[in-house]
Formats: sequence, C-alpha cells, structure tokens
Amino acid sequence: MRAVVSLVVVLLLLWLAVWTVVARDAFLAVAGFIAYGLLLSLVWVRLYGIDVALTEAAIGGGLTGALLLGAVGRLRGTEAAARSERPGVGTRVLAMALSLGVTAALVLCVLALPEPGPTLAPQVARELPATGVGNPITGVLLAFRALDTLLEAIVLVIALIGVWSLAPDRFWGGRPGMRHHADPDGVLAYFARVLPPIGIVVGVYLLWAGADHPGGKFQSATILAAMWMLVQMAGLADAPAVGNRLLRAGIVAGPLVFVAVGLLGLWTAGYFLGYPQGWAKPMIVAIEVALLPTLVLVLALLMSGAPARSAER
Amino acid sequence: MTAETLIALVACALVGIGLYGLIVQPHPLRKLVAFNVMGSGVFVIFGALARRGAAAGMPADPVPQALLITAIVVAFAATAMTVALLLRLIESTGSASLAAEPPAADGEAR
Amino acid sequence: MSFALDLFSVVAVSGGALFYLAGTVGLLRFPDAYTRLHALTKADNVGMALVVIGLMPQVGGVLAGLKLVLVWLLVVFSSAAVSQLIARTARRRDART
Amino acid sequence: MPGRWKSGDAMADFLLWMAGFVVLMVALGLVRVARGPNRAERMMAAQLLGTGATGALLLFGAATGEAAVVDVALTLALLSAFASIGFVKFAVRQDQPPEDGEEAG
Repeated sequence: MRAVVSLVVVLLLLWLAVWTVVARDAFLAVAGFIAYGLLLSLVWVRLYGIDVALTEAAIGGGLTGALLLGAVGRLRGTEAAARSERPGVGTRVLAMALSLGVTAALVLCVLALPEPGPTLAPQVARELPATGVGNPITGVLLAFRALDTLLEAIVLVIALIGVWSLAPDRFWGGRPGMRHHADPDGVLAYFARVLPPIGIVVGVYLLWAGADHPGGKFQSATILAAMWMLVQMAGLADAPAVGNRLLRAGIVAGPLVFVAVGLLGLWTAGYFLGYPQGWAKPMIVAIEVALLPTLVLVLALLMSGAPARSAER
Repeated sequence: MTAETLIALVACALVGIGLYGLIVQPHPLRKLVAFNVMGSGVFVIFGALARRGAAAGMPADPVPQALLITAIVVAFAATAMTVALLLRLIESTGSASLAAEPPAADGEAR
Repeated sequence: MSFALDLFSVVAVSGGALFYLAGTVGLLRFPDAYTRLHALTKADNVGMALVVIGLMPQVGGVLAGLKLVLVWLLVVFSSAAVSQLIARTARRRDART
Repeated sequence: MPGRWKSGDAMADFLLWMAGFVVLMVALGLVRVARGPNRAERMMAAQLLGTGATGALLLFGAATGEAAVVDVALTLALLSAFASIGFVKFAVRQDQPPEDGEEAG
C-alpha cells in the first residue's frame, strides 16, 4: 500500500527530471528544476534525512531556483542562437547510449550492495553523549568530521572570491548585480517588509534547534540569506559594495573562529579541532554562531554575482 | 523491494537523465540545470545508502547524511560560480556559445 | 474521543485534498489568467487551511499545533501578495493588447 | 519539537495517500505551466508548487511520524515565497526592454 505512494513520488521525480532536460526553453527547464527540488525534499523525508530535507527545501528549491531564474532573465536572446547548435542525431544516440550505460552500471552497483548495509551509526550513537549535542548530524558535522565542515566553509569563501574575481576591472570593489527598483508603497515592498522578520525568527530557531533536533547553521543561514535577498529584490536596500571592509571581515570571521577553536584544541586536547573534556558543546555552539553570519553573507553574495557597477549609487 | 532500493534505482536513472541533458543541450545554462539533476541523483543514491545503514536506534546513518548537507551547500556554491562565469562570458563575447568557433551569425562578437 | 478526533482529521484532510483537486481542475480548465488565479488561491487558502486543521489533533502538542498555524499563515500571506503581483502582470499585458 | 506524532497505523496510511494525492495534483497543475500561454500562468507555477509541496510535506510528515517535518514545511513555505518573488521579478523583467532597469508592483 505505502509502496504505491512512494512509487507515485519517484515517478513524478523522474518525469520532472526528464522535463528539465527536454523542456522547450530555459525558463521551463528552471521552473521544472524548482519543482524537482521541492519534490526531492519529500524524498529526503522518506529516506529519514530530515536535516537533508531542510537543506534541500532551502537551497534546492529556494536559493538555486531564484539564482537560475535570475540567470534565465539575463540570458534571453542567447537561447535562439544556442538552438542552432543542437547536436545531430548521431551525437544524441551516442549520448543516450552513454547515459543508459552509466545508469545500468549504477543499477548493478545498487543491486550488488552488501546486506545489511555498512554503517557508522553505532559509533556515532556511542560517542554522541561526549559531545553534549543531541542531533547526531550536528555531532558529525562539528565534532567527528569537523575538519570537513571547516574545509567547506573555506571552500565557500573561495567560491565567493572566484565569483568576485569575474568583475570587470572598473567595477572591482563595487556592488554586484543591478539595482532593483520597486514602488515603495507597492505589494512587493510590503511583502519584503513583513516576511523578513518572520524569516529571521524561523532562521534563528533552526540554528537553536540544530543542537538537538533537525536544523543547524546551513539551513538557518540559507533562510536568512534569502530574506536579505528579498529585501534587495524589493528595492528596499542595495547590495553591499564588495570592497567594504566590514563585509569582508564578516566573511572571514567564521572560518577564522573555526581555525582558532581548532588550534585551541591542539593546545588543550592534544590534536587539531579536539575539544577538551566537557567543553565540547560550548565550543560547538561557538562555532555554529560564528559561522552563521559568514554563511549568510557568502550565500547571499554568491547569489548576487560579480560586482557589476561602482560602489557609488 | 524496499522503498530505499526503489529510490536508489530511480536515482540511478536521474544520473543518466542529467548526463544526457549535459551532453545534448547546447545552451550552457541548460547544461548547468542538467548537471544539477545529475548531481542530485548522486546525492539521492548516497541518501539511500545512508538509510540502509539504519542502526543503533537511528533511522539512518548520520555520517553520510551530514556529508550530504555539506554537498548540497557546495553544489549551490559551484552553481553560483558557474552562473557568474556564464554571465561574464555573455558580457564579453555577446553569445553564450561554447563552440570553439562561435557561429558567424554572431557578428557582434568582440 | 480519539476516534472522534481521527474522524475529524479524516474529514478535514479529505476536504482539503478536494480543494487541491478543485484548484488544479480550475487551473487547467478555466479560460483566462484571472479565473485561473481565483481557482489556484482556493487551493492555497482553503485547501491548506483544512489540511492544517485536520492535522491539528494528530500533532503531539500545542507548540507543534502553533507551528502548523504559522506554516498556514505564511502560505496565505505569500499567496495573497504573489497573486496580486501575478494579476498585475496579467493586467499590464491585457492593457497593452 | 521532540517526540513523535501519535497517530495510529490506519491514520498514517490515510495521510500518506492524501500526501500522494496532493503531489499528483501539483504535478497536473504543472501541465498548465508548460502550456502557458502567458507569463501569468507560468508565475502561478511558483504559487502552486509552494503550497502543494508544503501541504504534501505536512501530510507526509504526519504519516511518517517525524515531528521535525513541520520545520521542513516552515522552511519550504518561506523559501517558496522567496522563489515566487523570483518568478515575479523574472516576469516583470521580461515585460520591459533590458536597459529600462526594473520596476515592480
């Protein structure tokens, strides 16, 4: 009985994936991709990955969707030219064969998986009490595999530097994207005034809940970044100039605190990112709180793109 | 067949569909969307593996799930980076073509 | 008591699903943007409201129930704002032709 | 919040079916998006997807018994509202010549 519902959901997922690939124009493909992201968060719930579902709902459906929509809007005119470059039948058949081959290989791998599946859950369950947090995912992200999370934070900052470095020389240090305008008494401006306070409460709640329940800094930061972007899209605030020193300090603050905590561990616990006995939870919370502003700034600025006008209004 | 096996098999197909779009669609933005579909297929396979690792009272293995969160965020960063590259490409060449020789019709290529 | 609550849930959630159905049928069958928008917002407001009301007895406590209401309020608020913006886009288009 | 939903098995089955139904309705609605014919219809996509997915998620969460799914629905409601504005801005931009900048509601 229940399998039928799962079947409906995954078949729709497949249909949407095909849609995004074969859709007539880029807008339809992106709209399909947003729907795909929303459906994917249902699949994550089905796989008991509530934390993952939260991240997917926030990033897959929301941020990536808005980013791609913005790109489609600025790419009009290039689509017709691209259509003339459509590969011939031969290439398409070859691509189809290759895709089927890859799928078949993956299917064989999935069917050959050992039973029962290998797992690290018992180890996590055994060591989790020592960290003082109740959510095993937070435990993995900030205690057992904290190095991964540190590197990820650094990767995000590097990606942002990469995006900024695409700015034309004359706009270096300027503001990204174009200035949005909207009627200050209109519906959009009203919407962008009411929603962010609610979003901020929900975002901070998710950060706070992340210690013991699904949630955490990534999901929280995504919501906060989306709220900031909303204010910008409604023309209520301008994007910050990327040359702003305060902004740059905020961007590197999170990773720096993370590294500092790691070095402190070297001194107190004997290894990098070690937490001294009984101090794990406060340190985890400190890292989460310090990373939050960094993540908000990085995610929002990644969405905004490269500087495209000078810092003056 | 368990639900997670079903989902894993569908995810294999998602990877294939994404790969096909990545090769066949000429417009870079369409390639990017297809690539994201492909990536999410990989994520879902990984998530199904996590679900198979349910043990010790946990409904799924938390280690792969934590890595998935990291992966989704990094995938967003990569997508944003690609979009920025693409917009820059159009700004400097006036065309979104990835062909080695842009079509002659695009006279305004600088 | 529990049976009555379950029955209530079933009725309310079914009603909500019916509104989702109506919304989709309207979206597919109605002739122009304004009427389609009308159908769509019924799914948002009433369909979602009935689902939320129906789930109310099924959640653990008052706090979870409040969160459900917050979800509904958010959906209704964004639906109200976005449908305004959609209708304006449609009207601008109609004014031009 | 902590704890699980207290619904029984038959109830969970019913809610799951309803979740599947709502997902199906959303999918059917997407046909309108593909058919268009105008931007307004396409923008309705965002709206439909947001509410549909949020409703399905609530039902799905109630059925699987994970209380934290409400948080996912909350996130989804917020972010799909954000994506809707993305759709609106997109449509408004398409309505105007590019050098005009943007103007909305």
